[in-house]
Amino acid sequence: QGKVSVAAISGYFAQGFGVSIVNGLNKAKTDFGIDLKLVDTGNRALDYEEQFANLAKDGKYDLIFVMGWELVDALQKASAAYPNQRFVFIDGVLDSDKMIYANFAEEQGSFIAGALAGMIENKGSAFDKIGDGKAIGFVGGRDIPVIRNFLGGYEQGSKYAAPDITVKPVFAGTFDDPAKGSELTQALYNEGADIVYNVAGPTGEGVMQASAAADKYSIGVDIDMCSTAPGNVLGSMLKRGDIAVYSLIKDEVEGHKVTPGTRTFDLASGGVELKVCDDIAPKIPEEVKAKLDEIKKGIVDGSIKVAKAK
Amino acid sequence: MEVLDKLLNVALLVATLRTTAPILLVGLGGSFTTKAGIFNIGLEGQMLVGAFFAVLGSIWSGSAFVGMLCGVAAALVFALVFALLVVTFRANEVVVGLALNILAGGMTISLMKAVFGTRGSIVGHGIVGLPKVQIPWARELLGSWAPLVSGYTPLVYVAFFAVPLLVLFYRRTRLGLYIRVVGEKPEAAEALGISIARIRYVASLLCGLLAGLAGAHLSLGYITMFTENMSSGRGFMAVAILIFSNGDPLRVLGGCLLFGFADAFSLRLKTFGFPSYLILAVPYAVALVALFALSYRSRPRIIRETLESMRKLLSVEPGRADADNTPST
Amino acid sequence: MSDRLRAVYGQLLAVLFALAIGAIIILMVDESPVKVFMTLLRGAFGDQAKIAGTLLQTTPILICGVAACIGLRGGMFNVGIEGQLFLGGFAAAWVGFALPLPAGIHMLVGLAVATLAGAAWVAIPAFFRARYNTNEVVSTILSNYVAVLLTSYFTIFLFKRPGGWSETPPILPTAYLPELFSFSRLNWGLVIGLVLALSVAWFFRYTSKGYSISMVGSAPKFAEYGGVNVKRQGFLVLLVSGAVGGLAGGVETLGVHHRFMEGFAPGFGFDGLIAALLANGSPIGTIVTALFFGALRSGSLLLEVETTASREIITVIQALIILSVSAQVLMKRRGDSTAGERRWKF
Amino acid sequence: MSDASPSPAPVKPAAAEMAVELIGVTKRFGAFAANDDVSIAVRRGEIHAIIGENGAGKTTLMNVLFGLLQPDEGAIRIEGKDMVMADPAAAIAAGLGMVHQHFKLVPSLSVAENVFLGMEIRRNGLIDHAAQIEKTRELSERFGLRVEPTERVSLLSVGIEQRIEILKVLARGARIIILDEPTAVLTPQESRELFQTLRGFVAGGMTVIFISHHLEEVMEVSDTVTVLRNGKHVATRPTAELTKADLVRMMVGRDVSFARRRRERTAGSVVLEVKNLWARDDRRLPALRDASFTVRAGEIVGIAGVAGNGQTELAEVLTGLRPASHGSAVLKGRDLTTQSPAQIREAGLAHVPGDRMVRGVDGGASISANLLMGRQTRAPWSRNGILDWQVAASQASDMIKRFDIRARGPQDTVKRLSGGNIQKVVLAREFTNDADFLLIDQPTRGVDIGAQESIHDEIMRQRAAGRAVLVISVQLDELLTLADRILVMFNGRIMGEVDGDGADSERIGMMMAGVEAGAATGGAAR
Ligand SMILES: Nc1ncnc2c1ncn2[C@@H]1O[C@H](COP(=O)(O)OP(=O)(O)OP(=O)(O)O)[C@@H](O)[C@H]1O
Ligand SMILES: Nc1ncnc2c1ncn2[C@@H]1O[C@H](COP(=O)(O)OP(=O)(O)OP(=O)(O)O)[C@@H](O)[C@H]1O
Ligand SMILES: [Mg+2]
Ligand SMILES: [Mg+2]
Repeated sequence: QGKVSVAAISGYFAQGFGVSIVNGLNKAKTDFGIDLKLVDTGNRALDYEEQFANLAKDGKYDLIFVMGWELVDALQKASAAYPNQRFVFIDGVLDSDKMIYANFAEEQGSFIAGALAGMIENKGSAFDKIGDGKAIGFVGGRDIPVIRNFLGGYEQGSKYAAPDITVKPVFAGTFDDPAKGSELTQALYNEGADIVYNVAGPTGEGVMQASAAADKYSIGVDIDMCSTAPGNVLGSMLKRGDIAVYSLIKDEVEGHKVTPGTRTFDLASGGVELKVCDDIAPKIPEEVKAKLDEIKKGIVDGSIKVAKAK
Repeated sequence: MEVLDKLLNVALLVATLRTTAPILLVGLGGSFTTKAGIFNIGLEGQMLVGAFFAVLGSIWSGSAFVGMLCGVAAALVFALVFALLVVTFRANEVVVGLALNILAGGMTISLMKAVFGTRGSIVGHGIVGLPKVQIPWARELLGSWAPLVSGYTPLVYVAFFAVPLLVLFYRRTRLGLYIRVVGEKPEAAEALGISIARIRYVASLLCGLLAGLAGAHLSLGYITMFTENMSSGRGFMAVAILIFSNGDPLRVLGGCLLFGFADAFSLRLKTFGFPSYLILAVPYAVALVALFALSYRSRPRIIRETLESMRKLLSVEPGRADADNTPST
Repeated sequence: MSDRLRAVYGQLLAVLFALAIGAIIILMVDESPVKVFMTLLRGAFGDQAKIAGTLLQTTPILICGVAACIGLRGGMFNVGIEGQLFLGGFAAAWVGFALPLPAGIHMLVGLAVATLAGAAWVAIPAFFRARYNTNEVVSTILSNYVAVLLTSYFTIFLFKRPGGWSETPPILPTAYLPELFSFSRLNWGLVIGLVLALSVAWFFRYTSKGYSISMVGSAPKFAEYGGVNVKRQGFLVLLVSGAVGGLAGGVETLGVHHRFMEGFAPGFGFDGLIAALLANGSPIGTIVTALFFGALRSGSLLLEVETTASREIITVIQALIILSVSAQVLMKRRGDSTAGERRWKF
Repeated sequence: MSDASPSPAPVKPAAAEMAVELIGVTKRFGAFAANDDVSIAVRRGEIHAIIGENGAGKTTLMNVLFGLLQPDEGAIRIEGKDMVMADPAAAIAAGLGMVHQHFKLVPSLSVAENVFLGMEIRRNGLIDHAAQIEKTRELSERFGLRVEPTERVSLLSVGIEQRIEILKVLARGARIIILDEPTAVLTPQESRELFQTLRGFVAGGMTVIFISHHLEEVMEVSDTVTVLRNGKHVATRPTAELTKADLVRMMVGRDVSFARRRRERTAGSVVLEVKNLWARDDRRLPALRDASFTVRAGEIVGIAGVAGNGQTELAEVLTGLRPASHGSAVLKGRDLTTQSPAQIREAGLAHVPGDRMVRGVDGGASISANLLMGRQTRAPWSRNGILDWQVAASQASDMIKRFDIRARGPQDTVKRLSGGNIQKVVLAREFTNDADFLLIDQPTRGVDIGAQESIHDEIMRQRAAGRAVLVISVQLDELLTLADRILVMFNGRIMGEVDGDGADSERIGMMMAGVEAGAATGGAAR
């Protein structure tokens, strides 16, 4: 049994979720000594097919991880052209039954984030840095389905735990303009939303920094962002790309060839979770914590249904 | 009414000043080249390398100030290359400017990959941002209006104070005068032994200085991080302003405030649920409309011409009329 | 003629100079320049499929370059090709999925509508340039941003494929631009580009209208004096340039992607403009420079897979080439060029 | 003393007598020597004229003297001391001042700012505007050059601009003043005023060198004349020893006749009728005011006037390049003010523009491409919109022969030709258009005497062929030579009309200066 060889291709390795995937790949590399090739694609749709061909044509890689919806079209063609090549599509499920899918339930994690934010906002001035705006905010990057998924979960969660809190969502329209993220967040704070959920990639860095500047709250996404604005980050909705890729590679290395099909990474499997920041956790009232645990159980056992955005 | 209250308040004005500052800095930088008769479309790139090297310097030295200097130095190098090609080699300004913009984009990403192993953005890594300036008396004097003058990062103040300084610079200093002369009538400068090339170099470097500061402000003041292409069109916006302000500092300020306001205001509209992509286009659209509106027979000029016309008629014409009426000699 | 040879020779030297600096930069990011350049070559011309890939990359640059040439020859700097390309691309997609038509006709209508979209988008800047002398460089640059955001808006809010990523529904196969070979996506777009380049070159050299327009470009006051309606020609030049920019988008949509994707082709407009500038506004020369850029782009794809150097190194090298050639063009042929003259005064 | 001026002489006895000595100056542009071993000595306190044909190298020589160009060989001595004129600053320091042919004033600055540009008076590092204004006023009073120091230059007349240029030179303490064609843009009266001033200067011990094409002027004003031909020094003589004919012979190398052309009155029907025409200039100020006149077939009507008095605007309105604000100009029944340039050309107008490099040619294009302009849509040059370059080239060859254009061939780039030859390209194109009406703006501007003659002959031929010709010129001599009738323009108005035969240049000069001639013959100001 030869050395396992893995490639990963995406345009987003530098952004939250991509970072966690790279972390997982690197961990697998150190732990199992696999060959690893990371390919950062640009944003030109014209390039993708050639890039896939370059990766797949020698059959050099056992697994090729693919992340990013703009690659889907080229991926499907490559998968048809190189039927023996196994592709892992991260963060979604496509029509083809020849691929491996690592699917995340970001709406579930966002549901809990929404519930937490709603309940804290509900405390009003009883909670440090909270005003009486009765609103929580959301800053999305581009207005696209995945981000809508986050928003949907967030809204459902807040409605579930604190029905009289309104959610104010905004979309920056770009993932690359932190200054815009900061301005938007400050505008939300001005309108009485004291907690803002950041689902905006690099734009979202502006959200975190704005929360520190305005001394209000933010919720991070994808990776642990507690350190970006200590004291101002309530928690982070982790989307554990690292766990997903690591476990797949582990299976492969251990000789269980990964076969086509969908793997779901949700609250139950630990693929998504809400991590409350350590510096905030002590301040959170017990009943809120209890409620969060209850919700989590409910989602895991299916008694609480979280809908994906259509 | 309530909606208006929510839209128009101190916070909006503060946001306007915040969004204005980076464009203003780079716009004032461009004022030097514009006045010196150089069309500098490379502002965008100078700003971008300024932002990148400011972050790099800040990480390396642990000091925001040193970071700022690094940003300025990088922008100055770009400005020098620009001047070298445009002034010495007489290459086309638009070509060189666009190429430098492309270079800035590619270079920052390559370096980011070489230094940090990733692309996209640099956050954390011990970047030290510029501190906020709290003006002690602001609270007492202005009450709830205090945020209007207090609590910005230093380069915001620099941007706004640079405006009167530049006015003075052009009116009362020799260098300022020479820059204007070189732009308006190079032959005059040449005949008097003023080196056109040297003045253009100086103007270009001064431009690089302010563009570098604008970049440093973007990555250390406005926000504390670097992302790919984080100047996102601000340099181009500044060029548009420069065209219809002709580089006059006060008019540059006016133009920048207009866009700062459009930007800040449109962001607030977003919270009302307007489609983000259309809102995002607002500042560019405002810039375009302003460009078109002002070039529609360039209004200030027509007023000036009419005044001149009237002055001529009043002061000189009567004498001529006399000459017309007295058939003598 | 020997002047021209000397100019070409000089440009080659300039390119070599830029490559040398590029090599130094590659060394600085810890890669072997030889390996990088060899990989580039192999990635661009390594085999049949790679060559086709290079030509595929060349196509949009070429068409955008021709669009830029038209502008440059008529004295107009159309920096808005990018935006025209996006709108053209969207318009073609819309025709492709929303207007069922017989095969062939469908494709032609798609290209025609793309062309119209490009022209329509540049019409306002063109009008203000012609009528009030509004600097078209700035107005077209700014309109790029608006165009790209507008197509994003159309795509995501109005015409999104249900369940899809930020893209429109796929176009009907009746609207496809036929492919040239079985082993590549290379399609008739390349032929369109080449024919366009040749006919534009012919137009400027051998027609009365072309003569008038190039006079408007090189000596506007002289043309005006000679009875050419400078404002109208200027307007038309920008309009046609924009139309060709739109056509480039249509070709990409109907030939390659078969749908419109948000942000699908960033930078082709700028690449085209620069290819045209390096060719000094000559459509024939643009064929060469576009091919050069296409090869760089396509070679960089293999570079990414086989070395640790990033694609951006290529962007850097490209920028260096433009810079050294831009200085060079004017050293040798100062004043002979339509594009190279410094006409940007306030 | 002049021709004897030796090559680098070891000792020059009366060295201090000499303000400027140029010794063996050679300046080459590529292989071409614009100045070839030129040696001239200018005595202190004299007015020294330099004359020569176009391209003789006058301006080049002065540019070398003033440090704007570096000589390839030769030396410069100022007041007996050897100097290297590395740049204009060195020349200024040596006591030289130069008033250029084209003024170098900054329009948006005030008179005082212009005067002190490059040597600003500063207090605490800032420019002291008040002091500059004060000093300018002082200077202008001391030298009798009236100007208002606070006025913006863009609002002033050329005459005043020249005063400012001279003030600039004086403010820098110049003792030796160089003027390159100072009178080209002045009225005769203004010229006389200028020479008055210059005489004042030399009386005060200063030295004046001036370049001119106006031989009368040279005869009248200068003490010494230097003649250049083809870059070589021909002679330097006291003016008193010479006649005008001598000067011409030395300049051209042969005799040239300046006699008025003999002519018969052949005027036929009215071709062009201009009525109450008004127009604005680029600044949108009224520049052409209520002009009315006619031009008939077979006659030449001249328009005299100092540059900038509305002649350009008149020409532009007639050719459709500028809208008229009021009035009409009817050419063979068509009102030109409502037509486009193309339509006007079709109606039968040919136009030789005043500014040939901007309007007249595309410098970067070939001679055949330039000759094609205006006929690119007509047979045989073009059929069905396709150009026939062969026809264009063969016709270009014909014209090169007929108009004696000195070029290598029809493919030669126009910008490589000398000024006179470029003008001939323009004339060739316009004179072969078979137009009934010729509008010729500055037919011989910048063209040397030899070429002038042939251009004038060609214009007379057009007249003889029954064309209506309108000639605009700032050179009164030229109009006196050519025109059947002369209209004088001042400040946008037609001040009066003078019959070409027996015209009195003094009276025309008065009108050019804005004084209405009492006995002006009615016709024009109707
Ligand atoms: N920078 C230059 N490069 C090449 N040739 C030049 C340059 N300057 C002048 N010449 C040439 O040198 C010759 C002398 O020019 P110069 O301007 O001295 O003539 P001039 O006697 O002043 O003529 P004019 O009476 O027309 O003013 C001309 O043939 C001109 O074409
Ligand atoms: N700044 C000034 N200093 C001294 N005298 C002046 C000044 N401005 C004008 N004058 C006098 O007034 C007269 C008229 O000047 P003005 O420039 O208005 O006329 P102009 O140049 O003939 O007009 P135009 O340029 O419209 O034909 C001049 O001849 C001059 O004597
Ligand atoms: Mg001269
Ligand atoms: Mg005047």
